[in-house]
Amino acid sequence: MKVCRRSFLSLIIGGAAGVALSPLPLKLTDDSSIWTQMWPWTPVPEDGEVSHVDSICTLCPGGCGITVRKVATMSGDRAIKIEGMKGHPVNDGGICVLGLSGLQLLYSPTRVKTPLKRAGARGEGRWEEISWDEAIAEVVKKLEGLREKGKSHTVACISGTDSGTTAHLLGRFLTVYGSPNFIRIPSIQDSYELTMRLMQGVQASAGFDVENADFVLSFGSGLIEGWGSPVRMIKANSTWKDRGKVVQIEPRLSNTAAKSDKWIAINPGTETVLALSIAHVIIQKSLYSADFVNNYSSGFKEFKQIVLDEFSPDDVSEITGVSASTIESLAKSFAGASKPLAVCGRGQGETPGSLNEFMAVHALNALVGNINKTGGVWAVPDPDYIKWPEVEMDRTAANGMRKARIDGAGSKRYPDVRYLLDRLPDAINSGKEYPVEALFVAGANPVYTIPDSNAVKEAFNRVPFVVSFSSYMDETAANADLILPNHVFLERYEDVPAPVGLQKPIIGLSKPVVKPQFNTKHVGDAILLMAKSFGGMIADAFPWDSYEACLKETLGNKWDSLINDGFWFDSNFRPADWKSAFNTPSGKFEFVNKGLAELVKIEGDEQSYPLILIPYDSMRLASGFIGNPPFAIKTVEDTVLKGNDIVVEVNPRSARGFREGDHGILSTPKGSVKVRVHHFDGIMPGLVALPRGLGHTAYDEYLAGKGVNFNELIGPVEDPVSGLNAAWGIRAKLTRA
Amino acid sequence: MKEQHKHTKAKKYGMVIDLDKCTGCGACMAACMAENNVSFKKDESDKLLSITWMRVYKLTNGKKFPEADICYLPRPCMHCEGDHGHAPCVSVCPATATDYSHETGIVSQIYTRCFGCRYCMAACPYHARYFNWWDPVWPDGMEKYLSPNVSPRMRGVVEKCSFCFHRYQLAMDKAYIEGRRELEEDEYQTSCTQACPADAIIFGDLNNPGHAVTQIAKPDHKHGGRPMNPNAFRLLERLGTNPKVYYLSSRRWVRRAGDNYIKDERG
Amino acid sequence: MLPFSFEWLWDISHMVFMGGLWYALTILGLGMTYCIIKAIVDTAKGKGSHSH
Amino acid sequence: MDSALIPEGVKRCSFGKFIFWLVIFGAVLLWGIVAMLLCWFKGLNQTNMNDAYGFALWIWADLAVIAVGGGAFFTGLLRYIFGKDELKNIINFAVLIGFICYSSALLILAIDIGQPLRGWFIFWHANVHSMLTEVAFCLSCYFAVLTIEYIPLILENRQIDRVPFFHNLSHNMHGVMAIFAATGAFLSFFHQGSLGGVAGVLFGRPFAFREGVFIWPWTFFLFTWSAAACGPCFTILITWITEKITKKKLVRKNVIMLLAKIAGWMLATYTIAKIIDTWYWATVTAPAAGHNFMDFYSNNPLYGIWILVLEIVICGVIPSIILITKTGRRYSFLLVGAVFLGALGACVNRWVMVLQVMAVPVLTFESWFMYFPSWQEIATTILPVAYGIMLIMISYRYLPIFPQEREIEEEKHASIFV
Repeated sequence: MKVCRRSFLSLIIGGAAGVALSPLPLKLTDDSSIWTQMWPWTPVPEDGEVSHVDSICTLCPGGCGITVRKVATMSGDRAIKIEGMKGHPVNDGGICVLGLSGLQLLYSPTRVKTPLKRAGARGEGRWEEISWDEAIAEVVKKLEGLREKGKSHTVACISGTDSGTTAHLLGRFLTVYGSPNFIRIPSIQDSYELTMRLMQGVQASAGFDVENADFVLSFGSGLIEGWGSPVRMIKANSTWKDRGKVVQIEPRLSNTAAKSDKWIAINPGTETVLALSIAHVIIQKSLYSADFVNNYSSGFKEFKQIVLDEFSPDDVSEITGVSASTIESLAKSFAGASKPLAVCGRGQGETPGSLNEFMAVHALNALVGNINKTGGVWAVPDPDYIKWPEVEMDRTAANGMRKARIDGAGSKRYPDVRYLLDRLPDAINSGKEYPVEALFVAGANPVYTIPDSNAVKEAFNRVPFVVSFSSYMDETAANADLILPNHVFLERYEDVPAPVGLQKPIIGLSKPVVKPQFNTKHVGDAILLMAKSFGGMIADAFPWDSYEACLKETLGNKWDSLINDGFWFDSNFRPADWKSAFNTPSGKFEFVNKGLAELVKIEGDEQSYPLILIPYDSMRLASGFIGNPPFAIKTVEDTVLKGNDIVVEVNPRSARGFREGDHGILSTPKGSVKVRVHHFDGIMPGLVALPRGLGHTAYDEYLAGKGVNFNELIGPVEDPVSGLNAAWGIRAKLTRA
Repeated sequence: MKEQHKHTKAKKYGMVIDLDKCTGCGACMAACMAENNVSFKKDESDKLLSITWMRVYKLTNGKKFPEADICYLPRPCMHCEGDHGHAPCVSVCPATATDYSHETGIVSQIYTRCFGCRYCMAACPYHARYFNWWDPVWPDGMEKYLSPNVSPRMRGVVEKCSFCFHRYQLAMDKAYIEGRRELEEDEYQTSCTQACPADAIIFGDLNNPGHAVTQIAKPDHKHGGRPMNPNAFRLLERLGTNPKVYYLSSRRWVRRAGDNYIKDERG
Repeated sequence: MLPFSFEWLWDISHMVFMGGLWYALTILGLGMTYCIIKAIVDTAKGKGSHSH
Repeated sequence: MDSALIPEGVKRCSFGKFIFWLVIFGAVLLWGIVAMLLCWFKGLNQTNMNDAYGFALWIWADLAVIAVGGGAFFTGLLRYIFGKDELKNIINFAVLIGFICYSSALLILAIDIGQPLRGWFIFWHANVHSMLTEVAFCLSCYFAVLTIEYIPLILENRQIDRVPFFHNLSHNMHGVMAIFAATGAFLSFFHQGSLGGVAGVLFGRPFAFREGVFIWPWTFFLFTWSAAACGPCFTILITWITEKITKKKLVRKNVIMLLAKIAGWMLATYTIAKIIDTWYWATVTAPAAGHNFMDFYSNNPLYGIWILVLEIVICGVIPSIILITKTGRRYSFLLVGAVFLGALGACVNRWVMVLQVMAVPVLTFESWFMYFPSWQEIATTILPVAYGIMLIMISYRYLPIFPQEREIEEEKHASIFV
């Protein structure tokens, strides 16, 4: 027994010693280390031959050129990096956060991979996968039904843009079908177009020759925060560092304000008054361009009268919070600069704003005579390369087209404006007009981007048939009945005319970088299929086999240069000279008077809501129809988003009782939300600033549920002249959580 | 710390970041993430757990409204030269997983060598080094955009900005094939430099008097690379880390925020 | 650790540091070897057996 | 039940009681092991460390246990090299404490690294310029020494000793122990020092950085010195605690007094050196990097100036005075208080040199970094404590750790019967 135990022990000990001295432990140690160096769950990107494709980014209206690096692997082409296109007239190699994150959208798990038909209740998230044939048939059946009942006008279409072939195909379809309700997503483009029409008598977008301006007077525009074509504006800002001055007028120290040469903190909403007071000084001291004012303008006398009577710096300094001396010196430096430029449209310009403000600011440009001049504001005519034959409408269509628009644009009350999407929710909910029976959404995410989210959702719920063309499961798609997923911009052809704010005509071409990853279809092709299904005059209006064929034919001789260079650019373009520039009844620039002094009154009373909530925009937060991809959300600072909490900026003087990072409840007449408080000395006391672009409920776990959507807290305020949304803020209060 | 003697002239790649131009847009951060397969996770709002080789800091001047001012400061790895390559992090790494290259002036990080002791992180005063606390996970399908030039890092190792070293290698390979031994200035640029919409980042060889970085920062190599441009400064210059990233600012408070000063000290 | 790992250099730092290490390891190794061999020899000689 | 294993001539508690306490501490140990496995399998996201706190609780625990485990090398040095023969009566226990401390330190290091399976790269791909490399080499070598010193103790167990081979091995090892001890002292000197060097060389961290001689910053020498001072303090403290628990005298007073006196002088000289170092750092080194001394001790309640007072005055000056004076040593409560403060001082010093280094902002636009460990970190830090207690329990019960125990016991019995 004893011997037995001893030999057993010896065996164990001897064996252990033997194994320990053998190469086995060394081998195992080495192997385990090698294993950690190539853990099977850490991906190893497949290599292959590298190539580059030039294209155009369409994630915002900026129209930047991009160069996409891709690698050809055994398992197919992979796009691996998006870079700015060198030599592109808009961005010359530069690129923004969103553009850089584009591949995360292309390969996003939130993409809609095949046509989907709602299976559960609206917004419940239960879908049935259907084929494209079924999807098209579904839409056509619905539309045919409405048409038979003479309700073709009850179909509406919300589009992110009204330029380019896709938008034109949508619009054309709506026309031959018989609905006047093509609606573009609102922005300051609406206000600038209206300003151009009223003051210069032209249908044109405003282009800004920022590269050549040497004194930029910005009324709250986020010049380097996404206003206009973002990368181009940031580039221009760098040139101003070398030769030029920027004065930023806004109540909060935005990045633009911080980078400007002078930041003038103004009481929010009083920008119009300040602009007119600057005009007062310019006129009173005769600093204006006599040539322009005397020879090419009309209505100056009346304008001068009002401005001199009511807007002296002393009169307005209390309203605006800007001292009289500051106003005077500002006016002098503006008028004294060789190429001054005044711009407006707050932040990224997603809210159209007050028409009076736009006209007051544009009047400043006129006073210094920089209309259609180097370094000034140019009227850029809409691109005219889309020359399709006039549509021939059948009687149903003609009847439908004679109906008034649901949003009131072009009506007697708002005759000059083309689209008024912000009025749509109320038009639907109040039932004052006709009900909307079917709604199409393309290149837009109105459920997220339109103010007063509750009203928007209610309106959507009242529309019996909603079709989304979204590539992603965004808020609008999630609330749709049918999703006809579009290719992502890296998978499709698309002409991209006229980047916003550009002073020269340019057309870019988005190209397929990789083949479609999923069972998606170009919106253009989907429309062609629908039209063909209808037959008759509707089909006749679309004589093309495919979107690509349509695009090629439309672009004609520009196609080759677009394919080779990625863009077509008229670098010799000059705007019309003063003699022929103005199509107003007087043939001159008109200092229009449409109730200049009236300031936009924001919602809420001061008693219950002592603070004012304003939004702010950031290049790191996409607040348009695209939500922030993971890279972009990763760049967001912890003073903007902390965990899932949105952080609001409050001046320490107004944040009594709230320490840095404290939770609070922010309430407005539209709703209340949980926030965290960040003390920021750069914001005017009495204000609360909340970042836009957060609070998504759709998309993936990297974005959904983070923060609050500003649109839940604010509703539109109708501009009395234009009918556009002029709300720049809303009254609010901050209480303990 | 091995000296490598090749036929090429020794480079000292460095960066100049113009803080007057930097708009804080964050493009450099995203460009870096996209180029270098930087991972991301659901919540990135805890910046002490968020891997950002390039991080843009927001500086404030500490004054009250309306005298308050802010400035953005992008912070890549400083690629400190210290004293003859004695960077704070390089000399402390026990496993020689990080190295100062005398050929390029770049501080490298070998992920398969690193065993995650994090001593280098303790040594780096710039917080330029990041640890992989988690396994990197890309959502289903998204791993398709990963670049084959940069290997994704496994959990448990330290990573940091490499000045896009793989781009240097690719450019050198190309040059060699073409029979050249030297690179042109524009042949090797980092991803952030290329992306910056404000052209605020300039990258090049500080040893080459023809390169823009040298002309702007005017480094005084006799005095540890101190910039001779009065608007230029480096972060924590007094520590003797000898960083190769220079900043430009016309605002005094910004330049002063680059280093620590004892009370009443001028600087 | 060994002269054939690639980061090895025949410089003063390596010689001093690794010299010290191998010196210490040698002492420990030889010391233990001595004790064990002597114990085997002693045991073979019959030392250490308790009489009870 | 296990009486055959218990050394001859001494009394031990009942087996049941022994097992009961073993189970209690075993449960704590198990808790630590669960946490350890979580860290190994799920990664270091289980901790509250972050990119500002690459070094945190664990590194502190490491440095602290090695500092207080310094009793082994210093007592060994005194006994074998300086010929303080009385210390043979406490050396076994010092070795045991050292063994526990060092094995704990190695375990914590193995948990602390992000890639434990590659931990051996520190040896294989060693960077000889890194203080941590020096630590790793000397630490593992010295742990080998401690094991060698601990083995004869195990072999002296009544049953093992019966095996002639083990008896002879133990005898032979005793014979050459002086050589091992000398090697150990050499190794220990370097790794205690290089642990100090770990913080001292961080020239990017003005709170930690110290000038020095050759490649070694002053902290190198201060750490060795403080380990030599506080290690014996900790040995005395644990001996006292063991005596209180076992309710008997295990080491004669003269042995304790001698060790306490030496520790006292070490502590006193260390404290003076530390004061000079702090003074020079506060007035020359730190200001050169642009830091006011008080910058390091403001902004938050944890890292106030009190921590410096605690470290230097309360845990340095006061115990030094007690230990170097005969009167101080004579009163048991003063002595125990002093050795407790001495050991605490080393722990506070290590805390400051690890965690406060991480907490202090260096970039002007960053602020203080605060950190609180996760339960996994706490559990894995308590794990060694439970393990240590269990190993002491087992060793005390079955091994002749205290050579004087039997003598003292016999005298006590004799005095009763006389």
